[in-house]
Amino acid sequence: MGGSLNANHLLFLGHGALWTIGLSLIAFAGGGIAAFIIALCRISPNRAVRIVTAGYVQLIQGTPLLVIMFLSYFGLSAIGFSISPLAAAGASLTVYVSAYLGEIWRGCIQAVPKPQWEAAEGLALTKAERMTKVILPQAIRIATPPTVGFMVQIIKNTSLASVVGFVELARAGQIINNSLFEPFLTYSVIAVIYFALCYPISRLSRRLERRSGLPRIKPVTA
Amino acid sequence: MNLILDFPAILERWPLFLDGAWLTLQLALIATLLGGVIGVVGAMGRRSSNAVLSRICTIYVEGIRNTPLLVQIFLVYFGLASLGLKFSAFTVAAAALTINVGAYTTEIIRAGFDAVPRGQIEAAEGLALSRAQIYWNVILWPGIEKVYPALTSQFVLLMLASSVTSQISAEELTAVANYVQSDTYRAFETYILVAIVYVILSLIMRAGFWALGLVIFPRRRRLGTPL
Amino acid sequence: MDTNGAVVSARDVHKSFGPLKVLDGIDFEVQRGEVMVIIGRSGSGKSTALRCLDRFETIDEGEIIVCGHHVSDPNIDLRALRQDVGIVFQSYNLFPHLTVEENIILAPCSVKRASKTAAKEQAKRVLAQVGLEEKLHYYPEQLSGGQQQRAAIARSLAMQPKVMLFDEVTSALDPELTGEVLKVIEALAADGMTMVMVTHEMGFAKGIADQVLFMHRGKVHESGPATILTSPTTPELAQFVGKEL
Amino acid sequence: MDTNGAVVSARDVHKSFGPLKVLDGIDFEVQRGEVMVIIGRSGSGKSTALRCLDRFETIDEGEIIVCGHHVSDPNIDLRALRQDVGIVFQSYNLFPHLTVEENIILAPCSVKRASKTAAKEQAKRVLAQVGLEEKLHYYPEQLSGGQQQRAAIARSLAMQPKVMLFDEVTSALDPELTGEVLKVIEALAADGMTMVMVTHEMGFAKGIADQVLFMHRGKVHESGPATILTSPTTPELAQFVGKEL
Amino acid sequence: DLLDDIMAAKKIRIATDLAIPPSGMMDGSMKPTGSDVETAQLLAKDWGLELEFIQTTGATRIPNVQTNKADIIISTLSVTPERAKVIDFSKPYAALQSVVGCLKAVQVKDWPDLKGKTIAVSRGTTQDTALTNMKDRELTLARFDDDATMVTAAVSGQADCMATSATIVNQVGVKNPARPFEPKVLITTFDLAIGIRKGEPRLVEKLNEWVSANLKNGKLNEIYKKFHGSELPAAMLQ
Ligand SMILES: Nc1ncnc2c1ncn2[C@@H]1O[C@H](COP(=O)(O)OP(=O)(O)OP(=O)(O)O)[C@@H](O)[C@H]1O
Ligand SMILES: Nc1ncnc2c1ncn2[C@@H]1O[C@H](COP(=O)(O)OP(=O)(O)OP(=O)(O)O)[C@@H](O)[C@H]1O
Ligand SMILES: [Mg+2]
Ligand SMILES: [Mg+2]
Repeated sequence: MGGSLNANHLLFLGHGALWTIGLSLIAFAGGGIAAFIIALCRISPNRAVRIVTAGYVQLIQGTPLLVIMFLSYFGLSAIGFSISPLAAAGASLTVYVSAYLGEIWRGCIQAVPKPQWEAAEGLALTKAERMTKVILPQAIRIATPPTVGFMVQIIKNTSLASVVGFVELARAGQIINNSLFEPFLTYSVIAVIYFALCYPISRLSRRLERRSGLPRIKPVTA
Repeated sequence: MNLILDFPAILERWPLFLDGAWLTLQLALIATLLGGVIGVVGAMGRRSSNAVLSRICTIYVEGIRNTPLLVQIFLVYFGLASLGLKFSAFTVAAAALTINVGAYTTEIIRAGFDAVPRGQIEAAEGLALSRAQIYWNVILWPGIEKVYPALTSQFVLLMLASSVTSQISAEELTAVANYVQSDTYRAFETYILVAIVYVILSLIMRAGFWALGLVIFPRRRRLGTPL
Repeated sequence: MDTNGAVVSARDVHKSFGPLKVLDGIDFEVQRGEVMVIIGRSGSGKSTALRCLDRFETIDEGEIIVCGHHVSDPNIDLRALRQDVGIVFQSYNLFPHLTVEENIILAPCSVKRASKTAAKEQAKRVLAQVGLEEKLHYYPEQLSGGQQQRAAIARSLAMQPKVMLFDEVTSALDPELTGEVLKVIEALAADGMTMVMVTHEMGFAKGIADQVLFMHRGKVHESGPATILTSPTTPELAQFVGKEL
Repeated sequence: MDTNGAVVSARDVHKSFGPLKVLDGIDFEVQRGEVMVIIGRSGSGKSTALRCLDRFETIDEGEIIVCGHHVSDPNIDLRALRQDVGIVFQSYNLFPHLTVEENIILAPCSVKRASKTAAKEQAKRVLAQVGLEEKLHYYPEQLSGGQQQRAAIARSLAMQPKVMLFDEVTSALDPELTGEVLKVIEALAADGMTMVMVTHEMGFAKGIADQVLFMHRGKVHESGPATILTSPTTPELAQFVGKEL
Repeated sequence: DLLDDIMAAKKIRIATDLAIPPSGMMDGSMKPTGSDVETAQLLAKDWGLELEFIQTTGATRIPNVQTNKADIIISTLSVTPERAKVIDFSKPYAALQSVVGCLKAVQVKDWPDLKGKTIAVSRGTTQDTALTNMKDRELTLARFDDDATMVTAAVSGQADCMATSATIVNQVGVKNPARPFEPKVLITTFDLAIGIRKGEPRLVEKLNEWVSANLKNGKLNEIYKKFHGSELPAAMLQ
């Protein structure tokens, strides 16, 4: 205990920040794919599929990410599936992102005006063609700003991966703080690093929002 | 497998969990109420033609949204202490959550205000309503109505996020869970139970918001449009 | 400026949006009880001219006086002006979260500080005027387009304006609903309301207008009594009315 | 069902939305090269009747045959039907993320597997047909309403449909732009295209219709050649056309 | 069984929380250090095994061994009957003196003096449980998630006292000359032991032997003294 913040500490924090970025990327890749499937299921013509996915979304959105992490890492092991910390964190973040992003994207797909769907149908396009050539290109435009905005939340939420043993930015900060007993200094440094990671993305999302000229509602987490 | 789940050992501490859940709900309610007020004022500030005012609101929103809630809580808690001000953990937790959710609410409500069509405002101007009357009658309620689902989600997220106030000694649900699990070392049972309680709390909040929506948006009640 | 007793008078009004000159020296006068109809192709500046009268746009040059208010004066008391002027737009703009009655009593109660009972009495009266008595407690989305537009007119009437401005109030409606709304406007004209309206309904214009203003490229290209619609003197107006099928 | 060589035939078509009976036994036939105009007041079921022809709505009872496709058959090959039928709506519905050319070649390339070069050739041809050759590489938002509507017609034409359906294609347009679009439709009629259209333009209907269908409360209330518009036999139609100012 | 597995793998995985000084922490060059860390290193060396630290947080120490993600825990586990239902403990390898520490200047001699004062404590620790159970003493507790926050709360004045190990109280006194803290009231002395998942008697047996041997030869005492500044209770060293 004791000492003061030195270059080694900063290096340690930098290493943690890399994990934060890495986990965020995994969350986005995995979560993005799963969210796309969730979004399609939420607008499926099949009622049962819609209800089941709506239940899934409600359940995940009502459960703290920390608990999802804990149960997927230790819970799966306990029932016999041994799973690496990376896989557990990846899976949890994927599940978590899919529920939130899936809802955002569903909204964006449904925001493409109904006449556009009908016009595509009237031109004898198949279901797949309708989606890929008419609806999705328009939905992507609507979806880009809120999706980018959501990335900020993901970056902040990867901190919960510490529960499965990752020393990412927040945990690195905690370890340093608990050696130095300098919470102000340490947490200010962490805040600055998070801000540096998040602010450019917030700005980008805002720019996109302004350019697309669409009034929209940001998805948000604390 | 050498793990045997023993829920009774955890469930016998139900009064603790109940207290924790109640505190979580109280924190969520206070922050929702005050955060909602901040959101309305902040949204008006961001839309204001006064550059300084709108700048201040923007800095507030960006500063809060791009840093973790935990850091904000520490800053409020220890910051107040270093100024020689001592408040209960509950007060500080509620204040920090309010400041946090206020920033998100500001953004959401601003989007709602911006979504009120220009023509509506012109129509009100044409009827000789004053600026304040226009805000109250034509922008505020329809604007909030437009973003009500997003607001609901935001406040539910706030309730889930309130768990970090356990760090500054607020005895809410997660704090209780941490206490019980380090006292008994039954982490699985505790976390599963806590997850269930959180899901229930979030359903309660959603139901509450739905009911409130019926009261404050009479048109929804009459026409049955889903909120 | 001498208004010759006119309720509305515009003198040499100029207005640009950035580089785009939209009004390029407009003059007209409307006497008490007169109906003036503005026609012209899309983009000719009709809406802009009308909006300038109620100061939804500020003008660059010239002078506008409406009911004694100097609209072009930067220090004008806007709320006083708008108590004397009623304006109705193409897109109704009823407040969707209020019932028809609440829409109507909002301004009298807030602006004129009328009592709720008196305002409700009056709401019934103006709704009867537009033939919508029984829709008092409906929400706008429960009404047809024509009914919504009539409710919007009633809302304006409740402020007892001295002048009414209408901007293409029927162009979102089908012929039958258009008929409903035009009937209400005809009745207002018969009651002696001073009105300025932009419309594409040539037949209606012929029947109701005391004065027709044909706008073309930001100027009053031709104006006069309704007969100019049947015997235009400029080729542009001839082409414009000839297009009407 | 025997279609008497008709391209479009509807027999005793019934259709409800929940408790609301919208089509209450509709019968009509359209021969090759004929133009049928559907008129009627708002809510009388015109759009619904038209949409049933291209199976945007399923019917509850009755039979519809279009170009030999049994539209009322639940197992119909929808894409085959829609290759033979072109439909154009009031709100254009061009795809905003594609240029006019891309809008036009999308369906021929995807559905008919036409080569890109061939499809582009054809895009030029159909755009010339609607007088928009030079707008090939514009995005929809860069066009005026009338131009967008003509581009939408061109997009339908590129699929070389045997029947064209139009639903109030001019009601979002001002009189001048309306003229542009109607001219295109007239030219199509002159070329012998079979068409069914819902319109409020009575003058136009008189000029172009081989057959007029007046719908009232979900029924064909009066029908016949265009002359019924000038000498209606039912009071409802008389009232409807009389309303036209 | 687990002992054979460890020996066969030539590697032992030890769960340690590196954010609870002075037992587990990082030194200035960000290498693990602390009394638990050195204890673990000594064990691995004695048994001729490679050592892998499994980084845990307070909440995940136990699940890590329960689900076989770590072999044993050396992370300031104090022994209580409640906990012994869930995992097995070795013989105690160290002990912690739990105290309530207050500002030097404050007049506190015994429990009654603590009435009306806010006592900061780390949530779920044995100090927490002990004080919580002293219902009739009317203590005001403020629970924090970890020692660092707890200490900061006391130092910054959000709390008047802290209930923790005597070691920490003394170090806070050294680090903050402006607000020096010192131990005032002894709560009790807790045994610290190695945690092993249930059903591994041979491993427990072997650990007990190792603990006894190293208490006798003074190595564990040396480690303890290095980080905690005081000797282990004499009774333990027999
Ligand atoms: N707020 C504005 N900013 C920039 N240009 C504008 C604005 N409002 C109108 N304009 C432009 O001014 C011109 C005149 O518009 P105006 O709305 O007065 O025409 P209009 O005669 O009413 O046409 P329409 O029959 O289509 O309603 C148009 O070219 C329009 O694009
Ligand atoms: N999808 C639907 N669900 C429920 N009701 C519908 C639906 N589509 C149309 N209707 C109702 O069916 C009736 C007929 O509608 P339709 O659109 O066919 O009328 P229309 O003659 O085309 O009227 P307009 O001239 O206004 O376009 C209306 O009362 C309408 O509200
Ligand atoms: Mg206009
Ligand atoms: Mg229709």
